[in-house]
Amino acid sequence: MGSLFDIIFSANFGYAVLRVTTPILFASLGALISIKAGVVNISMEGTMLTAALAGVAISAYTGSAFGGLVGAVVVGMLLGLLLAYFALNLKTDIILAAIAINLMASGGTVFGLFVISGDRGISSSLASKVLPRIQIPILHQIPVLGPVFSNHNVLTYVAFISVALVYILLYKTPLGLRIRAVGENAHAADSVGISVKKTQYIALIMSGAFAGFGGAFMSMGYVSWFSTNMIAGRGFIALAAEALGMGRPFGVLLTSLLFGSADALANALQAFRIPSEFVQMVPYVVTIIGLVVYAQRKHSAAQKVRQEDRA
Amino acid sequence: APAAPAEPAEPGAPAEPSEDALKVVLLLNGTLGDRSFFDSAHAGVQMIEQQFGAEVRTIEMSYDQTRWEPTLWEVSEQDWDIIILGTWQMTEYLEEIAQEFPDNRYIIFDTSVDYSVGDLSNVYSILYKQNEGSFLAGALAAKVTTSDMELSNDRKLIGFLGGMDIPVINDFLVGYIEGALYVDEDVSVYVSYIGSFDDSASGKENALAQYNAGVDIGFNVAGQAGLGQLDAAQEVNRYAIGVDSDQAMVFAESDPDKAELVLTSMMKRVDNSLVRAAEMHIAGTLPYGEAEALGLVEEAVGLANNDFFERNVPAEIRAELEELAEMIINGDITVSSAIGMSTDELNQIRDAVKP
Amino acid sequence: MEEILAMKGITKVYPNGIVANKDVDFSVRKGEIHAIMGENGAGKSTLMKILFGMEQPEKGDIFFKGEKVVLHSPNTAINYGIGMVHQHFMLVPSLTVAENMVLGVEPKKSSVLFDFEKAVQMTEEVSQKYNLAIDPKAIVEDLAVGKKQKLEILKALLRGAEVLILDEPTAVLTPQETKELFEELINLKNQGFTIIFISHKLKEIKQITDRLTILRNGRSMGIHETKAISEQEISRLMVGRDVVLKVDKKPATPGEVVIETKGLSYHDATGKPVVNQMSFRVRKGEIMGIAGVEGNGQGELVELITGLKKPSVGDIFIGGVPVKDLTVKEIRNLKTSHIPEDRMVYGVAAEGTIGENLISDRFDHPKYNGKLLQKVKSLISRSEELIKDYKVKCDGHTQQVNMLSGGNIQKVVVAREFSSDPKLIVADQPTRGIDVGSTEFIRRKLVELRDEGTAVLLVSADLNEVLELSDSLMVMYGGEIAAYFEDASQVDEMELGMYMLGLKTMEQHEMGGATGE
Amino acid sequence: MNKRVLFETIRTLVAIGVALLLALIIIFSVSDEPGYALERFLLGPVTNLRNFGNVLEMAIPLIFTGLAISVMFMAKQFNLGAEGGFFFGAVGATALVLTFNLPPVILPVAAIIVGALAGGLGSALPAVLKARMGASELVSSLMMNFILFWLGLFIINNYFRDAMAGAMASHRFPDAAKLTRILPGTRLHFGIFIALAMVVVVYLFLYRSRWGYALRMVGLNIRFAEYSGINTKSVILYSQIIGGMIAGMGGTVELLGMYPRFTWFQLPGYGWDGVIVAIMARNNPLLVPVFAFFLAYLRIGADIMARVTDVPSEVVAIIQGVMIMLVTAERLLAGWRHRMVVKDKMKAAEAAEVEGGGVQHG
Ligand SMILES: Nc1ncnc2c1ncn2[C@@H]1O[C@H](COP(=O)(O)OP(=O)(O)OP(=O)(O)O)[C@@H](O)[C@H]1O
Ligand SMILES: Nc1ncnc2c1ncn2[C@@H]1O[C@H](COP(=O)(O)OP(=O)(O)OP(=O)(O)O)[C@@H](O)[C@H]1O
Ligand SMILES: [Mg+2]
Ligand SMILES: [Mg+2]
Repeated sequence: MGSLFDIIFSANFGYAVLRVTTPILFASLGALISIKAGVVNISMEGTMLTAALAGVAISAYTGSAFGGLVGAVVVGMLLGLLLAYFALNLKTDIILAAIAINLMASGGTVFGLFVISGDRGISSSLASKVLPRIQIPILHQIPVLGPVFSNHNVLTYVAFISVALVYILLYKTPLGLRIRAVGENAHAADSVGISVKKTQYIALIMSGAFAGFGGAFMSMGYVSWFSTNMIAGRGFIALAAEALGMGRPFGVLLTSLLFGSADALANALQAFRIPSEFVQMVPYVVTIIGLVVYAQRKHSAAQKVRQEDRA
Repeated sequence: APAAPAEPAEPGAPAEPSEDALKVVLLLNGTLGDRSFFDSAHAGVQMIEQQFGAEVRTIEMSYDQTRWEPTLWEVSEQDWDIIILGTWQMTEYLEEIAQEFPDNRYIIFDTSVDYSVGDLSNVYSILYKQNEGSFLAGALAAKVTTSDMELSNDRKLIGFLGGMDIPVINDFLVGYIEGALYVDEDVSVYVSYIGSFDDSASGKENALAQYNAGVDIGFNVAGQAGLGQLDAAQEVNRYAIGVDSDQAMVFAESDPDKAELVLTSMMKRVDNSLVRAAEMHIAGTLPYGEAEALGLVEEAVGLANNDFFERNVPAEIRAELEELAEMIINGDITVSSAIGMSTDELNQIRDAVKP
Repeated sequence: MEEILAMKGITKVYPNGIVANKDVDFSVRKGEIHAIMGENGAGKSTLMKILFGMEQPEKGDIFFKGEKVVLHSPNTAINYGIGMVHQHFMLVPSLTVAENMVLGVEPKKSSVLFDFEKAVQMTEEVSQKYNLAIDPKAIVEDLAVGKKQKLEILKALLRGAEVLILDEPTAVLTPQETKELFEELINLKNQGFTIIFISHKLKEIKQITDRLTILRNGRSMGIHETKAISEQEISRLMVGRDVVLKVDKKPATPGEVVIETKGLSYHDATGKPVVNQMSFRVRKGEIMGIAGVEGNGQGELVELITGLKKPSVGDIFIGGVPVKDLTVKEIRNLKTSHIPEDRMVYGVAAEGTIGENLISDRFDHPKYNGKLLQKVKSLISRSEELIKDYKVKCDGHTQQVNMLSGGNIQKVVVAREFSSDPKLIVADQPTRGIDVGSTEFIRRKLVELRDEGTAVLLVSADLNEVLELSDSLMVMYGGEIAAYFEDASQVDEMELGMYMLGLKTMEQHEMGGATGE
Repeated sequence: MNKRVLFETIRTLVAIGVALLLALIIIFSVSDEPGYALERFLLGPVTNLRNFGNVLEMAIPLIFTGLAISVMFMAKQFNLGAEGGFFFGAVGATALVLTFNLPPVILPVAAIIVGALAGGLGSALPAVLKARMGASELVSSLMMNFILFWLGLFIINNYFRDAMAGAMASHRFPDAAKLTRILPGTRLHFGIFIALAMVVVVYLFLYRSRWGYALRMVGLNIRFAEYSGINTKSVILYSQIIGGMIAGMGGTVELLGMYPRFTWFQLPGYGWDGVIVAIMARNNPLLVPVFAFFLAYLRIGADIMARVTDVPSEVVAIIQGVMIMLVTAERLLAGWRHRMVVKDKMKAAEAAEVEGGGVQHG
């Protein structure tokens, strides 16, 4: 067995990093949008889980992977809507409402799975579909790059493209302008006739949609089934990634990749007989280190943010 | 159509009490539909229902520890002939409660109560020699990786994918390693622990890491998370060995290609062992107050002998496995167990086969 | 002239039960400048917020050009051509001027994208049309207050307002800026705009308004022709008694130096000096005023003295003790009090009770603490004393501060800071946005303390205040001392203005010894 | 004020009513015996002593984590580390009771102290990072939860594991370590008194001590606190560390009161429940036990229903979620309340009219 070095610089490792990053990236982009609008959505975990089930169920029912994806995203948006309704209309503390949603998701999905398939653990009895992988024509031939960047699940590409889309949304569209205005000074937005509530509704629904994509990837791309608690904390990791991302789409991209790498690294480390408990810690330790580094350069970062906001 | 959940009953007593019928209740400290352990136990009581016309009920206590003891109390107060429960987590509750209800009869599987703590003459414990079964799994893996089967490479490297670094799991590991080494001294084993029994994505990720490192056959012992290995196997076209239940069957109809790659599964036949127990109970020969370790002899553990096994594993290998099984049964081979092993001993074993 | 809009029998009760307006009748004529006056918490802002659709009245009707209208959101108000410049600016700091301008009416390009260039262009157009110069690409948080105000007015105009509501626009402006603003307002008036103007400053009201409405305790005290009513009358209607704004103070008897700074400088994050080489002294029993346009380093100077910021260069001595490296606490222990510029940000914990806010500087004093627990009784009785002494209008020490109007909030701050028998008081904008009654009260207190031998460093953008209270006076411009006057009574307003705007700067020798060189 | 209390009560009742209605609908859709199921759900916990005991047992850890979170949130420190603190506290306690054999009473007391220290240690890092360089405590505490979990497992696995046990488990605790059961027929243990004592202590700390005052002011407006001369950094530190310590105590008490040995190979989840309790109690220590009991009752009732009827236990999670969200929905009935306020304010206004006094703050 080769040294850790060979493993990390193998194409397989790079490929794995992108795959591991995908669900986290989706969720942290969702979190980013909601936070920009001044409403924190920490129900990513539960939303992804529910969407993952919806995707499997609907794809099995419609016999179409795409149908499943749409279903997952719609369900994600619905949960965003639910959160928005309680937080914005009924004024339930948004953190609490989100935790409640996570709670409902963990139980509700098991129940849902049972009703749909008669199983409580895994949806393998459903003939659910998997989203296709995509070979990128020329890139595919190129030695190192090909194996790393080509032949990923379609949603992996969607995730990375979404970073740019979210950037454009937030900084190049009227809606983005409003979202940022609402998040920064709701009174000001209100005083020029922007409906704060409406804007935050939109933001939360969008964040739900991203969680939906993340969930769909988990159950229709990463693995080919839904199983209970399959999100296993990725929704929370994503919150960390968002917080580390300096509130900027590309920052979030970097921090998500940081996580992905740390996670893949942990798997690689298994080959060397380090106590497994410590291997499991790696991603979290890396995050905290990242957090410290970021915190120290926060100031300069903050100014960069301003520059870009000007653009 | 979904199988109806455990059928309702009045509180306090089971449905229409009939004198002669044997009343059996099964407590699961988890839920049905795990396609494995608990389902197997449930299947067991259903066989009991058919074979002995018993009246049975299964109660799912879910994975929330706080619910287990109260439920056991409640059930103990009702009138059942046999109360079946399982897993080590339940032992200490049973040790306490069984003494409160001397007239009840308890069967606990996959663990043993500590008979020294008091009068537990009404408890029968079933242990499974998972290490014996795993020995065969390890032997198979070693055979396959050294064979010229189409998907096996020439590296002598096999994989073990555990849920967590804990004794039960390691009991499988120890047997697996011994089995592999018995077949070929210089086989090395790539051991990974997922760190979860739920996260099948991470299970897949770890399995892929193993396969990419040259593993051509792996053994997963991680519940649902372990199923990720089957997905990985399909993705890189390598072999896998399932655990607890016949994992090939999990995908047999929904995804046959995947099932093809699951050469076999090391099964704990909870169902068999429960039926056996019920039979002896009726015959009055069940040794309450004792623990029995059931292994290959009692067909309580063993490799799943299904079409995939037949079709994909060469006849001679299967024959050799038969022999090994025999040798274990008549004691020519004794497989050591991780239960009772110190962490250091364990590490020595693991490091010895480290790739 | 016909009435362009009228409010009849308006009653507003806030969720917390405060009755902000009660059966208020109000109306303005097209093309007039109409003042609304009243004490803090009289209900001015609320009435205007209702007119702008931000708050919904419990009772009452609103008529626009004779027809009854319902203003359920700022949007509807905007569509009727009503625009409002809020007392607390309604701007998004991190965005550019142009972006703030078009917020809510964003121009699009290729139907989805935000057209920044167009926004800039639109901004330039209006600002030229009404000659209110402003840089569309500047970031709002970098703008001076005066500019921010222009921006707010432009925002309203861009949205086609013909009725302009200005809530205390001059509270933060220099005389020059105020003068400029008034010219702009007159000019708008002549173009047929109708302007509603809230202010606490009688002089201004007399100067530019045609008519005025007075509110007291949420009720209207009637509409009056400005010419026809005297300042005395106005304040009587507002406060319910005569108010003498002139604080009669006997000449100061300065004692030894209480605070001295030597070559004090502070560089901001970008490294540019915000406070530059400042050396001055304030003596016992003396009020030294610091005049200057906001953002010329006064804020930082105050924070340096009170320990909230650490100087980059130079020294500060309070009572002879070098305080450069002391904590806020240690500096306060040298008997320094501080009235912060922005009461809502530094002065109080708005959701805290009045009682909690009154003890924040002494909560850990042995006098109020046992071994483990606080002596709650003595704390409470102390709070109640202060509430009484400083006439804080409230229903007890357990009331939340954010339910008080600004004037009373300021009294809470003042009560706390003045009651720790300070040797030095650093008072930053002590009466901003405060009604005549409270203003009078606070100024009296300052003078009293001076006479008892406290040294006072008074920073204020309100020139009348500076001129009236100061014994000696200093002008800050660009973080430096632009002028120093041994005797404040000899200074004239317009000349000060020149220094404040940096049109003039004194030579060292002109400043005389007192700055400590 | 009284009116507010009255209103709050009505609102809560209505909320619970609506939630139950939804629960009933859900139950109807999955059960053949909905009436009975609901009856079990609502009354199950009080129908026999053991069930009621279960409610109280479960309330204990919720009180601890609820208090822990309250202290941290009161200072606006969004540290979600109660989860890890609770777990690691239990690990610490395990280490102690399995290493030193002290006499009864002393042993559990020592264990609780060690548990508290362990828990405090867990939240110390996020606290320091926050105080030192303003690093988000939310993120670091979330990460710490996982780190503490694995660290704890490592410690148990390598130093205190019972090799003979069929699963990951420490050795049995000596009887001296156990907290005595106080109510025969239930598992209710002495921990309930410790929990209630902590409620009082935390209340006194927050509302009667100078440190608590400083903590609350930092929470209300940190710039105001700084301006007033309060050492905000130290508040940031001790608020989180104390929070972690309370969580650690909770873990210890739960472990010694309910378990014969350490067997957790998952985070027990009380940290999140603590957030729920704290938010419901609006960080008021005196309300924490109330909502801890509420949540515990909800769960036990649900378990009983799932146990004796055909309602699957998972449905319960949904019902709980709905309940929690509705009960804390502030705006529920806001319109009605506003009308109520307006009405008697107007009266007050008229009255004041007569004496011509100030009315706005009536
Ligand atoms: N959003 C609000 N919620 C509750 N009470 C409020 C609110 N806004 C204002 N009030 C109360 O209503 C009363 C009137 O407030 P308003 O802002 O109209 O006074 P004002 O005349 O603008 O005073 P100032 O001169 O300080 O601006 C005050 O007592 C204030 O405390
Ligand atoms: N949500 C609120 N609840 C209670 N009181 C409030 C609220 N919002 C504002 N107030 C109080 O009402 C007063 C008037 O409200 P407004 O929002 O107009 O502030 P303001 O009049 O500008 O205050 P200031 O007098 O300081 O300028 C404020 O001073 C504030 O103390
Ligand atoms: Mg106002
Ligand atoms: Mg004001």
